[in-house]
Amino acid sequence: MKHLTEYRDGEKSLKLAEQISRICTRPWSIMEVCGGQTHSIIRNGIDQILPDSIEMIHGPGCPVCVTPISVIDKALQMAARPEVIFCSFGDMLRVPGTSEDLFRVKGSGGDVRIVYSPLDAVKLARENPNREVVFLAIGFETTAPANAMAVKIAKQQSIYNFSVLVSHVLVPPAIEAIMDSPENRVQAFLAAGHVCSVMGYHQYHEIAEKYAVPIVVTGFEPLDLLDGIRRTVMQLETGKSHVENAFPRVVSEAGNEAAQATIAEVFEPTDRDWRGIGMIPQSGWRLNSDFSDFDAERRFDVKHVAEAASTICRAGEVLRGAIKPHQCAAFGKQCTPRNPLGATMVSSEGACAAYYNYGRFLNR
Amino acid sequence: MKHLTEYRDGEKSLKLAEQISRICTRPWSIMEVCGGQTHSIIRNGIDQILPDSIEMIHGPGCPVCVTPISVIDKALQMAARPEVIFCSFGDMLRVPGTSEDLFRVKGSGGDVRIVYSPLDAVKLARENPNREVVFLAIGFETTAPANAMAVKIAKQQSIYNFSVLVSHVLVPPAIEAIMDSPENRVQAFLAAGHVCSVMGYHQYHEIAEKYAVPIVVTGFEPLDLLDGIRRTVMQLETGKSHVENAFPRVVSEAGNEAAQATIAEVFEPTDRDWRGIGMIPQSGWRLNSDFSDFDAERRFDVKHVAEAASTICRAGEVLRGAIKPHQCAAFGKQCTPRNPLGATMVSSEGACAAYYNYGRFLNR
Amino acid sequence: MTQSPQCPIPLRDYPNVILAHGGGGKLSAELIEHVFAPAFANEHVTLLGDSTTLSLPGQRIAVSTDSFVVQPLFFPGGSIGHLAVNGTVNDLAMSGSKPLYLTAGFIIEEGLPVEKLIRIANDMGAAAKQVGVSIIAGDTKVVERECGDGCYINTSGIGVLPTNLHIASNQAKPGDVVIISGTVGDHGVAIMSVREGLSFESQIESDCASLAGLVQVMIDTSPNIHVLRDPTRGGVAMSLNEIAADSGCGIELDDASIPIKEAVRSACEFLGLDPLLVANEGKLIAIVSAVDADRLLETMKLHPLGQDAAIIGRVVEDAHHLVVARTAVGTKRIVSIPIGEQLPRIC
Amino acid sequence: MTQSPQCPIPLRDYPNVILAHGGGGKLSAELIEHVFAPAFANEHVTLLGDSTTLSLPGQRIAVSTDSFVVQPLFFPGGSIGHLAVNGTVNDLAMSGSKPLYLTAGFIIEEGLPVEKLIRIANDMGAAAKQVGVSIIAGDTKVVERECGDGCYINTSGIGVLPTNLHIASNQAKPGDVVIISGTVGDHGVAIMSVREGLSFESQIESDCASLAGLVQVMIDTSPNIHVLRDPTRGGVAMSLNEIAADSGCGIELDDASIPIKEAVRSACEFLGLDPLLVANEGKLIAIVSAVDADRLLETMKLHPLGQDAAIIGRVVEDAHHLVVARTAVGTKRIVSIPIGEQLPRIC
Amino acid sequence: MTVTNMCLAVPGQVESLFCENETSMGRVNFGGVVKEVCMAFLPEIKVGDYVIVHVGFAINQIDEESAQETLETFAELGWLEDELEELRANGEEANGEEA
Amino acid sequence: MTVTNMCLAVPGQVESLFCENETSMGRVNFGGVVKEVCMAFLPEIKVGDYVIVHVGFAINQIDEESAQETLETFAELGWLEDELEELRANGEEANGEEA
Ligand code: SF4
Ligand code: SF4
Ligand SMILES: [Mg+2]
Ligand SMILES: [Mg+2]
Ligand SMILES: [Mg+2]
Ligand SMILES: [Mg+2]
Ligand SMILES: [Mg+2]
Ligand SMILES: [Mg+2]
Ligand SMILES: [Mg+2]
Ligand SMILES: [Mg+2]
Ligand SMILES: [Mg+2]
Ligand SMILES: [Mg+2]
Repeated sequence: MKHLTEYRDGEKSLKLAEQISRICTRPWSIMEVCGGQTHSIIRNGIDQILPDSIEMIHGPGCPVCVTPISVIDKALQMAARPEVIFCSFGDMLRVPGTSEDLFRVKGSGGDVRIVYSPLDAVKLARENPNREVVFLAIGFETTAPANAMAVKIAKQQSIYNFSVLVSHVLVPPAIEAIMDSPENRVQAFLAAGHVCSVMGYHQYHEIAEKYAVPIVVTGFEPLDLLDGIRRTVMQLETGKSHVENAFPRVVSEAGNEAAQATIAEVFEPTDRDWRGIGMIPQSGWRLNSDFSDFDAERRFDVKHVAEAASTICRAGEVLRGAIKPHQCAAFGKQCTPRNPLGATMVSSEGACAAYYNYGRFLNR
Repeated sequence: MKHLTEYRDGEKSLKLAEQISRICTRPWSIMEVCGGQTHSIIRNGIDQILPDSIEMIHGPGCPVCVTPISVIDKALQMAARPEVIFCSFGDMLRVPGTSEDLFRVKGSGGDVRIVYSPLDAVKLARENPNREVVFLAIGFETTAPANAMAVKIAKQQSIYNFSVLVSHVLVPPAIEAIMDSPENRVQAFLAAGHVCSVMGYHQYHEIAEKYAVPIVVTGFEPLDLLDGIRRTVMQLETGKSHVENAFPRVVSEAGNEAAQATIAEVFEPTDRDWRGIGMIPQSGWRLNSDFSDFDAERRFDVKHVAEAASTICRAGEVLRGAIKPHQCAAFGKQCTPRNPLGATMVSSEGACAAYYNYGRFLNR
Repeated sequence: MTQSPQCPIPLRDYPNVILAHGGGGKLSAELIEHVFAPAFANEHVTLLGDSTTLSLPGQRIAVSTDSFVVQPLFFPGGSIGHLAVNGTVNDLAMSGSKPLYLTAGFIIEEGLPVEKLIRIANDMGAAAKQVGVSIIAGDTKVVERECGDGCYINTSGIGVLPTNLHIASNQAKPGDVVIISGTVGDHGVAIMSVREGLSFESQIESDCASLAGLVQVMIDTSPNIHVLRDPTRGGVAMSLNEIAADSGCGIELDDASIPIKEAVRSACEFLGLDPLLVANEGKLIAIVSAVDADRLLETMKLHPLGQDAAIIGRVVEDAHHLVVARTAVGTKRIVSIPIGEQLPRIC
Repeated sequence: MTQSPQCPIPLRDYPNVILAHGGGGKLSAELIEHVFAPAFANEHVTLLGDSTTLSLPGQRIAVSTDSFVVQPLFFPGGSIGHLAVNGTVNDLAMSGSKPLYLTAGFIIEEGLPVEKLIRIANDMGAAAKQVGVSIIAGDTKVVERECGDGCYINTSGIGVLPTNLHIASNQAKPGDVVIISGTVGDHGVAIMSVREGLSFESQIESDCASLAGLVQVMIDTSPNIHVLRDPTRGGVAMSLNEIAADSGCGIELDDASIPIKEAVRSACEFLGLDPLLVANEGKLIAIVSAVDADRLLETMKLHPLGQDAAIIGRVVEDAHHLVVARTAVGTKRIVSIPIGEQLPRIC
Repeated sequence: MTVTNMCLAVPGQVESLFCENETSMGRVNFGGVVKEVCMAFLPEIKVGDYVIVHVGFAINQIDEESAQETLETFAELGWLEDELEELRANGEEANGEEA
Repeated sequence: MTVTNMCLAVPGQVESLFCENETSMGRVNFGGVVKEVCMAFLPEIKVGDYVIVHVGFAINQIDEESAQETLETFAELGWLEDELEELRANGEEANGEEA
């Protein structure tokens, strides 16, 4: 595939890694924010070819992982209603809420459907006028335009049996929260290429400056990742801390303005709880008042269940980069993808699952 | 079973038949009106033990057989509608309409259900408030109180997604039509015990007198039937023609007045087409104006399809007693229960089916 | 499938079957490991691999397959699990073979309580053990809700045939005697009694049982058994009509001699059914030379499954291959085959 | 099933399957007579009777069962009919046995167009003929609408095993070579391309085929084949993990050597799938002594179903029984087994 | 195997009476098989009575006395010829209704 | 086998553009596999362009020139150390943004 396979060249990857080794004079801790990048790093063994002095810290950029239990519990209640067709991306189905997951609700009779696009959910609503179609609208900035557009289309076409349970989260406030944390070890960030492809990267200048932290917009293929790491290390080694774009074929400073406009039309900023991390001010989007008719939480009377804090799972620390998955005592023992204790073990983008699936017994 | 097995005694049956032989001096043609009696006569071989001089003619008393094609075609159209749950007694499902039957509509996706009581249909309507439940209300006077009660209950309980497609028929006008027919050969009638158990038999006096024809109210078990025939032959042999009750344990002169009252509350007399026979004035019941809200024909816009007259099937003649099933050229050849050309080959109470199932190759 | 006691997220295991249980992955393997393997435990069973290899004690074998789709899954006198084992065992036994091995294919509807699946598997294991057959291979598929009905089971079986036997449905000869091993119609009426929309109360239980043992004593008693048949769907009427057609003969029954339980007779009366058309799951029809009939009947009566055995008719010459019953009044009626059932899923 | 031309009531025959077709009566018999019997025609077939009797040319046999619930019933490159025959034939072939006999159990949803059923039966008959197996026993059940999904098929099979072969999933030994017979993932991707809600256009066809012929030439070539496996549900990853676990070893693959069609690779990319987890229906994995590997590979490449065969890895010692793949950058990743599929019903 | 041949009407014995959905119902025993049946048309019915049931409704009560009489006439099978003689003797004039 | 790892965003080439339900759509070819995708966020897109697709939406166009440049830098792998030297020489004063 053009624009994909070129960036997977093994030989060039090794050469890039080797060069990173050569320029690297001290240990550095770099966080890739995006779960897609975590997945790619582990699956392709990028971490294995990097010099030992570079530690990749896996960030909270898996939307499945950071969706709070309270949202999942609401989703479970809605999905169990007989009139509801509950639509979600497949990854969410196995994420544990307080006492169940969507798969179990489906097993007990809930009409839960996996969709591949929010438009599929709108289509279902159009085709099932006597049912209530609820779409679980989660994700980062990459997914927000699609979800916003689905709501906008539903309104334009008066599809009023469609609604969304929104739990959108934003990357820049999360980066700030990590940097503000007293336990922070992160010295540089790979910014998520797809997020920036929508939002641009202008908003990162202020952060790079405020925290004196290099931020490099990075893609997902081995060469893209290694190039992003190379540039990050270059900044670190030379004491720089600015924003750099290592993914220019997809990302521009301004981003996709049409997409941003749709987001602005439908959503508004809001405080958001992040699973394992806690509340981050203004770190999410919710429907604005023009679209509140499509808010599933208004339409269905769902209880807010108190969140049971896990006594074993250290997914919060994993998500903040404080520990690596295999440093959790439950990793690979009580906690496996078959039996995940935390969301980070569910999604293949979750750091725990990525470690388990691709590297649990490998020496690193 | 008490009140059942006593009336099946083989030895006594043979003795009764023998006595009938002894009193019988001439050939007589006796019609049993009711399909249930036809079924019992053929299944038990009553016709085989009667003297040759007695011919049992099988009447139009099978409700499945006489329901006109136009009603079935309406039923098929209703049953094909996606919102409809179409309920019928099982016998009706294989009766051919102009181009289909209910089984085929079911096979193509129609929601057709077999019920064992009209109350089951009311229950379905109660449990499926978003569906339209239509019940095919056919039958003679025996079934009318049940069907009327179902409509009455639906009204009382405001179950407005229930409706009935009514095609009720009455025995006395059919007897008169047979006697009025120029081809008539019937010299005496066994009146249907169950019909009389509801309606009483007072209305038959006038008919017996008008046509000088013996009418004996008769039950369904071998001894009951033979007793009815015996009494009929006695009248015939002695030149009598009055109404007699050979089924007094179930039938009274007045019938069940509570049942009659319910019928009168819900239904009103109407002209009715009989399949294979044609229109008989005032020979049926339809919903009266108090209950017209429950009339499926008003609720659903169904086309009246022109009735295609069969060029082979002689079911009309069979129903009028003009011929016996095996005198039809198609009997057992093009026409079998697997592949019925006429309704009389469908219902096990239909004369053609009864002959086919219990006696097709037996000498008679 | 035990829960780690400290597990902070309860109910990690699935109380109902989910699609992933049929995906061929970890959950499928767990279902096999925790549900089927313990229930079917035997030396041959390989429920995960491609196939099972076996050595047979003979080269003449009988093979049979049946799918079981009965509703409800549990009914008075048995379950789909009992049926699935006994049904195929009986079909094998009707050739005179000794049933040895069964395969089991499950098609499970998403949402089936795992607890029910365990009961079904245990019923199968118990039935197999009782008759001495091994369930040697299995398969599990899970289908979406509304694409199944709880659980369907296919069993296929292998039996080994003695070389001297030639029992088949085309072997009936005029003069042979028709024996039934017990009362007729129990299974079908038991199922109907719990059928939604039809339900009635009765003490009638399904006769579901393995006939292999009874067949063994029968073939030990008489070398002149010409036909064996278990009258399941379509009942005695269907089986006899098939035998008559296959053997090119007629069959004459005597209505009065056919054993029918009082309650079964009542239920049939009231449902408008001929008991001869109602399914059995633990009865056999034997057609045997007249010379051996009485001796065979006696042997059968000594077996727990043959206590109510009776001679019910005779094979006759008839160009029309009719099955005819003599009624109480001494007349004859044709015993026809059903067109198609309107009460499906009795097995 | 022909229509009498003078019949005044047209369409007497049923264009769609109705419940009565499964009732065991006249309509069931007609379905067998007009649909299955002609499609499966062979000397042994008795689709109506209780069982079929056979003589086997050997006493060591392989037995296998599988139910097929694929949606849609017809897909690019095949149908449920082809799958049902080839799937069980392949499972038998993976033991090195020669597949001889199949049984076929149908569970049909009321409303299935009879025309589709005929196509399915004909596909089965054609597939059976091609590989030289006989469908010897059958069963048909019809379930109500919303209690099935068009048609499910169980096939169970018997193959005869040469006494000298001991091919099994626990026979892999460190040093052995892992060969795949062709490109990976074709079937799964072909099914997904026609899956509602996911559909995409592609030229990818299912690889559905019988591997019995290929296996025959392989075992003729090398007596040192230790394991054969058809990587169906769960794909190559599942099969290799099972082999590693059963044999108590590890397996090391080389990502770059695994044959994958360009379009399959693209589809997987875009669906977020690992091609090693995607189902195949006409591929086998062979694990063979290193000494015979090249010769075996050459033989395979001469067979139409082995043209793209390739050595993809090696068996190694590993206490964890891991399957590991060497990535393009020379690092290793674990090839895990799937938890459970979220795209069910690919077979 | 068509269940409910729709004209069936079978005798059964009332086991108990109750009310459901504002409708008078009864449990009727048919030779060991018990079914719930609508009793709305037999307001006078008592437990122990026999009724004729059709499509879920009791449509009439069986009169035990008449049943007894009928069975007795079947038992004395000598009566018929005498009766016939008598009737023949009476000739055509008495062509009236039987009580 | 979780289909749609929800963060996936794959490049494909636009084969054709059309309108459906008042929404601008396109057929996008991903290495031989074609899928219909919403084009609402790329009003300027033309047939033949490459786009990045995520959950059924094209979210950006691939800039062929930048892609070419990136690939060229990967091809000349000698540049890195020189660059580093240069940067190190420039010292801390030049801590600005890259063009
Ligand atoms: S390994 Fe499991 S328990 Fe540990 S942090 Fe990850 S998800 Fe939580
Ligand atoms: S045998 Fe068939 S064609 Fe002839 S009259 Fe009867 S139903 Fe009609
Ligand atoms: Mg296999
Ligand atoms: Mg069988
Ligand atoms: Mg069977
Ligand atoms: Mg299998
Ligand atoms: Mg269901
Ligand atoms: Mg059988
Ligand atoms: Mg198998
Ligand atoms: Mg298989
Ligand atoms: Mg069968
Ligand atoms: Mg369906």
